[in-house]
Amino acid sequence: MMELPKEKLLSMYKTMTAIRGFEESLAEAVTGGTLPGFVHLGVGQEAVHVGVCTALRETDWISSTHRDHGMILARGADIKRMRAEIFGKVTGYCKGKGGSMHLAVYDKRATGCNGILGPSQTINNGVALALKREGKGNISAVVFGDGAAHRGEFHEALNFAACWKLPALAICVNNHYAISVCFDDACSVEDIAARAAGYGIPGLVADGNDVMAVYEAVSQTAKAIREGKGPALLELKTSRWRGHFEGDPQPYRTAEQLEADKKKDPIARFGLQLIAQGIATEADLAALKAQADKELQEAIEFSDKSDYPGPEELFTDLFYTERRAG
Amino acid sequence: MMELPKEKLLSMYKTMTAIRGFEESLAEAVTGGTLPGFVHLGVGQEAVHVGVCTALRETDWISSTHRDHGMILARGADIKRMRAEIFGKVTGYCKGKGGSMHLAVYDKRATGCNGILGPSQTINNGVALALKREGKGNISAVVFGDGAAHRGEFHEALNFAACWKLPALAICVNNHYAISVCFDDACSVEDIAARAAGYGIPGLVADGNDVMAVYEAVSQTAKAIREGKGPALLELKTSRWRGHFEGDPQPYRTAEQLEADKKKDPIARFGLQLIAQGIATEADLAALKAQADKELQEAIEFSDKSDYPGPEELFTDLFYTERRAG
Amino acid sequence: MREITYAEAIREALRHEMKLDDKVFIFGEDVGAFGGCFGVTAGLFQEFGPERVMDTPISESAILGTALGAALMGLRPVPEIMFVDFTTVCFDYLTNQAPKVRYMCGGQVEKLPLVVRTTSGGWIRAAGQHSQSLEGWFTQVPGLKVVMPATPYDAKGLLLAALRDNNPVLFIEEKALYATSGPVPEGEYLVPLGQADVKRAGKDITLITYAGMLGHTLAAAQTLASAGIDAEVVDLRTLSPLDHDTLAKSVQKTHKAVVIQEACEMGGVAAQVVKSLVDTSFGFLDAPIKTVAALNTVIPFSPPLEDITLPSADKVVQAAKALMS
Amino acid sequence: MREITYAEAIREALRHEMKLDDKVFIFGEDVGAFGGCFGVTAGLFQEFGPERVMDTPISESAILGTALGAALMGLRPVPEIMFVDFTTVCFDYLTNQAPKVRYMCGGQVEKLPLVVRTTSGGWIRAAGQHSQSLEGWFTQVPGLKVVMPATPYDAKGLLLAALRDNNPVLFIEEKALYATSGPVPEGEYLVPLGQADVKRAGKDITLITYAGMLGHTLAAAQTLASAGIDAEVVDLRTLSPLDHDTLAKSVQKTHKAVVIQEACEMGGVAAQVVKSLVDTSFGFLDAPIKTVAALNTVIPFSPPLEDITLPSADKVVQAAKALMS
Ligand SMILES: Cc1ncc(C[n+]2csc(CCOP(=O)(O)OP(=O)(O)O)c2C)c(N)n1
Ligand SMILES: Cc1ncc(C[n+]2csc(CCOP(=O)(O)OP(=O)(O)O)c2C)c(N)n1
Ligand SMILES: [Mg+2]
Ligand SMILES: [Mg+2]
Repeated sequence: MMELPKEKLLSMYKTMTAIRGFEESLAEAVTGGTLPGFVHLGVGQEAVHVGVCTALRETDWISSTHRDHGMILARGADIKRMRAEIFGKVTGYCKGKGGSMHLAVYDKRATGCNGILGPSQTINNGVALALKREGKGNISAVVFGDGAAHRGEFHEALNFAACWKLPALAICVNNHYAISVCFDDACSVEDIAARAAGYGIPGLVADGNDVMAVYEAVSQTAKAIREGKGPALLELKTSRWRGHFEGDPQPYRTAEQLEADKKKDPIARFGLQLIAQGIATEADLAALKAQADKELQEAIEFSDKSDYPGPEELFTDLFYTERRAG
Repeated sequence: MMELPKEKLLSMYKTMTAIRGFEESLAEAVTGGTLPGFVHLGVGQEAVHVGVCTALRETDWISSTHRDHGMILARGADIKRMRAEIFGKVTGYCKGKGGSMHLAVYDKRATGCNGILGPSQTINNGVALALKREGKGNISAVVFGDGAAHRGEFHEALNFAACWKLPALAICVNNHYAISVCFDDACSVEDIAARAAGYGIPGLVADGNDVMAVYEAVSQTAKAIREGKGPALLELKTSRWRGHFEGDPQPYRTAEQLEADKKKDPIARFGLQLIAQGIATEADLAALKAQADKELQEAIEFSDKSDYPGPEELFTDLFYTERRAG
Repeated sequence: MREITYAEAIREALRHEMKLDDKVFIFGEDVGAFGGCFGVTAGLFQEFGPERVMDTPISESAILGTALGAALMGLRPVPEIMFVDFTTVCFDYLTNQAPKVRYMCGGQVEKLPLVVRTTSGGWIRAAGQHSQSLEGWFTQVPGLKVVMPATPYDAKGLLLAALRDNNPVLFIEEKALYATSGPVPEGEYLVPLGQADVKRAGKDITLITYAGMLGHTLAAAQTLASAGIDAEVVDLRTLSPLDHDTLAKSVQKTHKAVVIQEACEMGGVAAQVVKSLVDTSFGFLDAPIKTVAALNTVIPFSPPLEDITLPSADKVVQAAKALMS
Repeated sequence: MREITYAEAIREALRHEMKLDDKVFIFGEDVGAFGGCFGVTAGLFQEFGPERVMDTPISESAILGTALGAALMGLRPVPEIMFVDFTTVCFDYLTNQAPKVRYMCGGQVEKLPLVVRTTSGGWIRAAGQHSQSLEGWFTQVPGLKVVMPATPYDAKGLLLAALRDNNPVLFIEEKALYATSGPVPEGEYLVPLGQADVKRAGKDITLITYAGMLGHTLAAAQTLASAGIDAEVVDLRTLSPLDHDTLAKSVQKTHKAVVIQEACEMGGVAAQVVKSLVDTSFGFLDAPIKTVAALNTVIPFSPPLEDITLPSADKVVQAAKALMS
């Protein structure tokens, strides 16, 4: 842990609490009936978001999933415009046209979520190919769930990336469920990472509830990829605390299972580590959380006050149009 | 080898020569301009066809590839109706509507080739599922090439079959080329069989030029599958002697490579084994070949004399219609 | 007659057939104990057990491939693809495989009893990849039947007919209709595939529609009635094969037609309906056939934008009035 | 002007653009040293090397996914899918991905320069899964342009325009045309996307067609001329967006139209063309618009059956004469 400066560690902690606050505020909005559509919350998976993004360079690229508002926030996106997008406002990153399921923040090199499971894994190869040609040692990471690891794209993408030795990092976030289907019922091996053997690439497993373990696993894997050694597959084991989507009654798992999962709270765990190592006091951590809460409140206000896109937006962005200078 | 009765071994040899003769006669027809469309010949792969079909039970099912007229012949199909189908005649197995690329012989439980690479691998699971429900220990085998092993279906099918413990056998015939693309350039591991590790199923490699090795590998793998142990992946290494399709000038491989491949002639090799073990004399083998040649001539005549389907066939078989009794 | 929802009607058809014929079985993502993403298969796992109602990995190609293989062997699989938007990742099975296998083998396979269930449509704020109406792709495929029921009654009767059909059928359910109710007989009845249904008789203009737009169209007809326009509403029910006769009969009576679909203007089946009517009834037409459809754009997430993108009863009224004037 | 083949014209456009812009690169199955299954990319690997012309594994989804990712990063990929029949295994990229990504991100991605080349059509005795004309699926997709050239001249000019377009374009080449020759300028010229072309002026009837059927249609026009019928032949060239204006202009002059396509009657773009004309030109029509198309069946292998299944110049002549009488 010493490897990272204190400010960095504190900022990681703050981002983890910010992500949780963001997600919980969305859950409230669903309960309150103010949030249109459906959202998939990443509560419990903050160590993945912050660990991955801390390990990547700003000049790397990343795509993530329907459960990864947190990933985009951890990439440094503006929480105001994130919130606005999820509420369909024109001030959102996608002018309200994408919503939660298509949130993308290109200026942070975060291409966000794909509504179709699978394609992001092959698209990642194209981004990686461009980075390889650029030759600056940047990599492209794709994050997908344990469920999405069973789509044909997983296979095509990894073989392709391995053949072309692309700087591509495949990160499988195994939270043990795909909607209601338990990982053990949908997969015949214990670790998705075991599939790396079929492509002759490294396959690693790390504890996805431990932000520092995630950080280290991604850093090391990324290092080899930057050196031109070709793609790798990294599996992060974690769990989701809420339903697949907000409103999911979760008949497929018991309250005890869920409680056991919650005991592995990545934020509490990281907080204890920081305190134990003398990097922060409880008060410091509380102050970070308070700061995050304040920013969230501002974001909520910003989003609430923002307008919906008008009909003039119906056809813009469908096809390329020359932009005017200035 | 002693495991099989003498007549069986001789009939295997005869079938191998029959397949080669069948394929070579098609090559002649292409040269002569009498064969419509394009054909993919399996010359050099006869040990695969005969080894696989000898090991399977009549009550098992099998699907194969565009290069597998031989597989269907080895399954016991009528060479006359095979030839007629490839020439588009109404006496063909598919009434001339399928041709070489869609040859199927359901009464031999050979569902034949699929023009799209990949789907046969998932369809095999459905056949296997039905066999599992039937509960008689029958299995379903799908044969596909090294090229087709890179389609997403390979992955989806094996994971699915492993999860459901289906009696499904996946046989990858690795002839080192997918049209012009060399296996080494399209695959990042040496053996397709290595991918079995990703599904927790057995992955085996056998010499696809040795009919007895194929027979034994399939027999053993099939035995475990029949016992309910779930699917397996078997890779057979062989080579194709002719172009991908007839007319392919093969700029992608040298004459020397090809000559080296031909030295591994599975028919000559099996013949020598039979003679060495005192199972047949050279004259016996020549007589078997002569018999096969005669049957081929009859098939050619049958096909030549057959009619093309008439316009009344244009819409039949598109939708189900009640068949009249009697 | 008792009233049940569209979702219940579908479940009832499934249960009915599963009880009658143990070759019928269901599988797909979350269809088991969870009861399906929209609750349609709720209770069936509990009733029929894990051999008849099976959850699958997220592998749509394997789902449909397994279904096709099972159908070839005489089983009667009813796989589910969660959203019609996801048919894009298993499209080959619905186009090159199931619809062609019997023809290409010259009829060696006799029956191919395969009903693929999926869901369609917008209004749930699910944005560009979970809100589409994509039936227009499938009505271009010889060998495939395409069904889209608009009422609980038709949903049950058409699904039972599909399950007995011995051909590959794509059965598209409308998400927005699941919770709507209507009268449905308890017992068995079949609504034959390939027959459109006049849902409201009228003499002045024919409104041709299907699935989720039927309700909007009937509402429009109501509005038109109060403006003195007596609209006939034809519900296609089966999109492939199209019921050319019923369409022709209606338009040859009213001499005017509007086609209403939730799919975008360049998609759906509107163009095929227009082509059919031009073919059968050109001389009877008093005015061009108009279409009310979604805009030719990606369905946006933002609710106010989605609402303008999709068609509405209002637009049907306007289109009909424009033709009448 | 010198004459070159349709295949050479396409290759010339590719080479031209690859020389001009090193962001342009080609990849697909067997496009490298082998020169492509139909020889279209012959020599390009030798000229531009393995970084610009790359063979891939048989992984169509990975091909198009890689292309899309590269396009997002500002490269200008030109992936090849060997047969349009195989788009079914990578359909998501051509429908849910490339056409939607810019819209759904609210234009954060500005340019999406992605030209997917593929081949279409029958007459090579390749049976049900290698002979289809499937363009009608893609013309239903907002955000995707679809081009199908009929002549070497248009092939080069349209491909150059597609390569400069900054939008996803599906460029469908007709297998049966590869060996046909025609005049093609040496240098650079663009045939703008979205513009149909009157390939033969006439006053009595409009024959609307594209790609492989243009030759058959021109032959039919010739036959009709000797029977005193002066047909105008419109070549759509770009199928999406459709050039409604050129169609309307021609039909408002001739008052009659036949649409000719190689796709089956229930597929292709015939229905969309009919719908467009009903919309723009209903009052000008003297007779129903007729279609000449392939039969609504799977394309059979047997040569005599394939020949009856696909449309022909004869059928065009018959349809036109029937309308004129
Ligand atoms: C191709 C495809 N199939 C199905 C879905 C519906 N779907 C969305 S999320 C999801 C579960 C994904 O599970 P996993 O990949 O483990 O991610 P998690 O939700 O656990 O984060 C499913 C089935 C989809 N979007 N795309
Ligand atoms: C999905 C799909 N992609 C591409 C093709 C075209 N194609 C037919 S055979 C072939 C090569 C297959 O190679 P392999 O699987 O190794 O079999 P082999 O020809 O060597 O027997 C290709 C690319 C196809 N039929 N389907
Ligand atoms: Mg999961
Ligand atoms: Mg091969």
